[in-house]
Amino acid sequence: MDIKDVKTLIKLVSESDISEFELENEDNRIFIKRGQTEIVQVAAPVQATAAMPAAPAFAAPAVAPAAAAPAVNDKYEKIKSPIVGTFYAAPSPDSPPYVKVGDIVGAGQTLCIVEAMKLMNEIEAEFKCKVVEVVKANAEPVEYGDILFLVEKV
Amino acid sequence: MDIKDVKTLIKLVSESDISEFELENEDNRIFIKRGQTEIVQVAAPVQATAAMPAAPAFAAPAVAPAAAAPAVNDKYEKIKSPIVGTFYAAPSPDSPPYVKVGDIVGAGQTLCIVEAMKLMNEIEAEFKCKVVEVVKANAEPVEYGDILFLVEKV
Amino acid sequence: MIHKVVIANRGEIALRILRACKELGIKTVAVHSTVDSEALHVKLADQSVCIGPAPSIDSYLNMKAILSAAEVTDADAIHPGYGFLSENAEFAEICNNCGLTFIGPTAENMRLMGDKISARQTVTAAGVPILPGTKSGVPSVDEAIKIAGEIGYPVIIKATAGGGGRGMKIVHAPTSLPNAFAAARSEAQAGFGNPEVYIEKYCERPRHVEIQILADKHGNVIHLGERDCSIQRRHQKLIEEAPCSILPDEVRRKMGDCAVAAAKAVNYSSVGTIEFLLDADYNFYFMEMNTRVQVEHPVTEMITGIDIIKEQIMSAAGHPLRFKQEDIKINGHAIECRINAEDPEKFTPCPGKIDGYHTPGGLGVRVDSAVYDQYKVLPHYDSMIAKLIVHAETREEAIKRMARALDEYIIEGIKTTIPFHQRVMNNREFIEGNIDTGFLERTKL
Amino acid sequence: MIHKVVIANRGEIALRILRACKELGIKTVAVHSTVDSEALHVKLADQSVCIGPAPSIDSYLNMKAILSAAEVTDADAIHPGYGFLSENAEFAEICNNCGLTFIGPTAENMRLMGDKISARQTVTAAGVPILPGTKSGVPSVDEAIKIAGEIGYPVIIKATAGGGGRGMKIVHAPTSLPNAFAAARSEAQAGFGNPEVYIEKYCERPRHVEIQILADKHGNVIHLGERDCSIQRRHQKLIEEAPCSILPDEVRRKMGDCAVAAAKAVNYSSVGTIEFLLDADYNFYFMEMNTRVQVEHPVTEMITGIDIIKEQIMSAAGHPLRFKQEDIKINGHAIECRINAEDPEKFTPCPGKIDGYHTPGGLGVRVDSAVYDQYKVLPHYDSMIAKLIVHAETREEAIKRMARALDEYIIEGIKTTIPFHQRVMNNREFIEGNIDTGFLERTKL
Repeated sequence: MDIKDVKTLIKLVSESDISEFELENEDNRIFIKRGQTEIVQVAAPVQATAAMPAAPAFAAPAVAPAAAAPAVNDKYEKIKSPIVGTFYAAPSPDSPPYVKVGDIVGAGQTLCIVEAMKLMNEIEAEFKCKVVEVVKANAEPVEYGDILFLVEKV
Repeated sequence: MDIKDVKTLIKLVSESDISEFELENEDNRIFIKRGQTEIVQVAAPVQATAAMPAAPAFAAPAVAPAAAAPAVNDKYEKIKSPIVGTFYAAPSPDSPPYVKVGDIVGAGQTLCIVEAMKLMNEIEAEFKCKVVEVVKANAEPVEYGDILFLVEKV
Repeated sequence: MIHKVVIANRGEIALRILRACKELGIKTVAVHSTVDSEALHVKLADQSVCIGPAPSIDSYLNMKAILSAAEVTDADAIHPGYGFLSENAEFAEICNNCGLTFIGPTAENMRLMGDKISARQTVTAAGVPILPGTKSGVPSVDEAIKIAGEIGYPVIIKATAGGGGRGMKIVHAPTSLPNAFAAARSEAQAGFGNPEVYIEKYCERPRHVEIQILADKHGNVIHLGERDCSIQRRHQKLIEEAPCSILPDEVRRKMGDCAVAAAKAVNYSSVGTIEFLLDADYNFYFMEMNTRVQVEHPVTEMITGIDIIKEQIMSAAGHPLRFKQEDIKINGHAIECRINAEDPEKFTPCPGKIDGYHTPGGLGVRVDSAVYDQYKVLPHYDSMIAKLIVHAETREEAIKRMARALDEYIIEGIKTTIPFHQRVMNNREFIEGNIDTGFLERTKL
Repeated sequence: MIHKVVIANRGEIALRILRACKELGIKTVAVHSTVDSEALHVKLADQSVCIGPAPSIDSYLNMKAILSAAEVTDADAIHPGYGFLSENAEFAEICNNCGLTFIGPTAENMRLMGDKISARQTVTAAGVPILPGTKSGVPSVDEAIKIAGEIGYPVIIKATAGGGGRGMKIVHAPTSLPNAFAAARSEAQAGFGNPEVYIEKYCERPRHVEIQILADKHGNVIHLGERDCSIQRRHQKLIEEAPCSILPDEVRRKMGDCAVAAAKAVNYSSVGTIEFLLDADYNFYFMEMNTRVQVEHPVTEMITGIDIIKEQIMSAAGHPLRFKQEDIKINGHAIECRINAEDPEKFTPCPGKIDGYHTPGGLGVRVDSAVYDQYKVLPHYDSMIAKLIVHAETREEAIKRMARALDEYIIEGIKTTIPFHQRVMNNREFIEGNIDTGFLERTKL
């Protein structure tokens, strides 16, 4: 069997609906299989689920997704924003922040301001605690329920 | 066997409904397999979700769904309709049926007719067997691949 | 022009507004309650802000939270959708005071048309007919005869303390009035402990027909034809169509003129709807004006080719109307079915997770819905989860198209009113157009 | 009238036909191969018949099986869709001999228009322009100058043995012809071992513009305006729109008249399409006639409001056309994107299981697709899985609407050409309408 024969063979098989073909020699072992079998499996699941892409919460690229944080810090208490607005760590641009990491604050002490509609809403600690993390940056917009501080009851 | 013979072989197999063909020599080992292999995959998960309602295959309410039967009768050989048409158990309305349950039929013996486009296609037994069940009723429409008889090799 | 819109709503209308904004190149901010964070319009918006917990009063009705969301996202306009704050004059006013464009009419428009008595006075002055009647008690049979004569027969006598049809008497001629009056009074006494009755014009088999208004801030007002919303259950619209299949052209023209006159009388400046009651003799009476976009606006969009939400936004941005009345051409027939997450027999709400979802498609089929597969229909809000809208050459073809689209619509995991709509589309009376606001009450589907 | 139709096709066109039948009250029979038993049109049809194994030659191209299916289901008509047997004259003939209405043109129509040479002769006789040229070798430069003078400049000189652009010379004036002719010949000799060249009219930046024809069995022929299908990749249409945005009204009218004349010349009696090449100077040349419904028919439906499949069925049933040419009004602009299960960069097919499916909705959006969540896109057949069609007032608005609809369309588990279409909708050249059949080849998306 020369190259021309092989060429003819390839052409023949290509034009038929044969899926497998075998030919052995001296003297002859031919095997022909029709129909596609394996192609069906091709289905490679690219993505498990996650059908809907999510819109970014706020445009600011610095904002970490609110949902991601809590999982990491389950052992701390979370102080959340009760309103939509802008987070301010200090009473004025020139003042020092109300609290910083490591501070022990008493119940009722102001932790920050969330400004909404020109109204300065003071957010107070509900219990005595130690500030573990200030989650939001100064002047950052916050949503309802966003975590502002991680604290530890003391 | 030269390339011309191979060509003829491929053409033959392509035009037949043979799914696998093997030929060994000196002196002869021939293996022929009929019926589509890829159909097996189609059977696929019956439908986990079943979101889509299925259209009835034919209006005739008497028709049992073809897919249901095989599961019950896995131990028997199935003789399937190679074409769409109308099943006739007998050569004419007045004649007795070609075969009935319990009959032993030889290879090549006519089992029934499937009529399509006024052409009477005789369906023959490919091997010696005993008729276990006549699945279709006389004059019932059949689809491609519908089971016509359940038989037992003897 | 407007650059960024806060969509102060949820569900399909929030998505509807979002789509219009996207096509206009306007940025969108979705505001949502905590339980709505997985909503489709939240996922598709340019930005999203959680404004409060599940109860509407703390989120979608929380003006301060919505305004704060606009502030922190630097939005310059708010679209209120329908329901929630959409007809709250105070909210419209605050928006304007905050320098935000409220995409809707003025607070004054809302106040004038929101109050039933001032609305009736205003439109009457503009020459729009209202349903004649006394509204307050009629003391004597002589007085009753005089009033009925003024109103014109048939009239209906109703108990001022009553409701639900009890003690009502329909009178077709003066001769039967004394007996009916006496009977109504005694039934009112027996039923409600108060014999007082009043008299009103009686509408036989009334239809709910309404006119879509489009107005700008420059005094231009046109209408986009009428909608027939007679298929109602307990005053809740379930199926709407446009145009009204039985309306004579002459009446259509008069009704349109009246609607425009009513809107002009209050210097109306956005989209809105004038609702009329149409009786069997094609007399029509002003009921009320809705000073917002309505759930059923798509049927009008289908037959006019006009994107009502886009026009509303452009109008709010100060653009003059792009159309004159004579530019408006009505094409074919459109029907909308409101698909609710409800038991299709008892109409009890069925919130829960959708498990299997497939929408119909093809020519003339529109789906306005914010749900998707595996979406949880929440118990906190309205049960409407989708609007299926079809458009075709004729009403007959539209009904067939709706029937086939309903057959294709698959929503699994929860009960919906799809089977109810299928029954209506196959009902002979409905197909023949014999509908009025009492249709669902009297019809065995 | 027709009572029951065998739909001799699969995929979206099978569903398209099924929908039209349902709305017309006609019963449907889906025929399918063994691997297509889970197809949507099979599930939605009144009856279904398995006609053979996966290979098309044994199922969708198996005339005998399809005719047997019609016989056993007592159908009285066959709709062939597009592709498969739709342009097989023998099949149309056999259908008629079997007493089945073939929903398409006559076998004679197909034979006349299916053969390129007879088609060119026929339309030329009807006064329709064809691309002038020799098609066979031009022996001498004198001959070449004579021919080019007849054809009119610019002309293109091509190697008869060539292909793929090699050896082609574009000539804009007689003076440059001798040099170009000699160069072309020597390049042809070098490239293909044969110096023979032929001369053809050169089309600069040609557009593919086609006219939709609607005809009945009573000699009535009208057209439904044109479609621009210039966005092609290797002669495969990917995006179609209607109308063609740059066509002057005068040329539009002439092209429409030519298309009707061509159809009348063969006594055409169904829906069909006359394809033209349109050059930069608005000259147009007949390419071929498609004697079937086309993939891109929806864009014409959107701008005319006419259900082409329904009209095709009614025409096949012997009804005269319901429209005259002057009834046809073009409204707005429509675009169709063919969404294929292919890699959006390399266009290699990506069959497999869809795992996550959500279709876009809202005003002016139409989805024609037969796939659903968890459906397996098969490797045996065409890779087109959906057509996304939008309709809007203007081309500009339609592009924006398409962009937002593409953004909403979610198909997971397999790769699709959605990202490709998104890139086109954001391409400045496309937006400005600077398109021709070479657009995709020269454009970096």
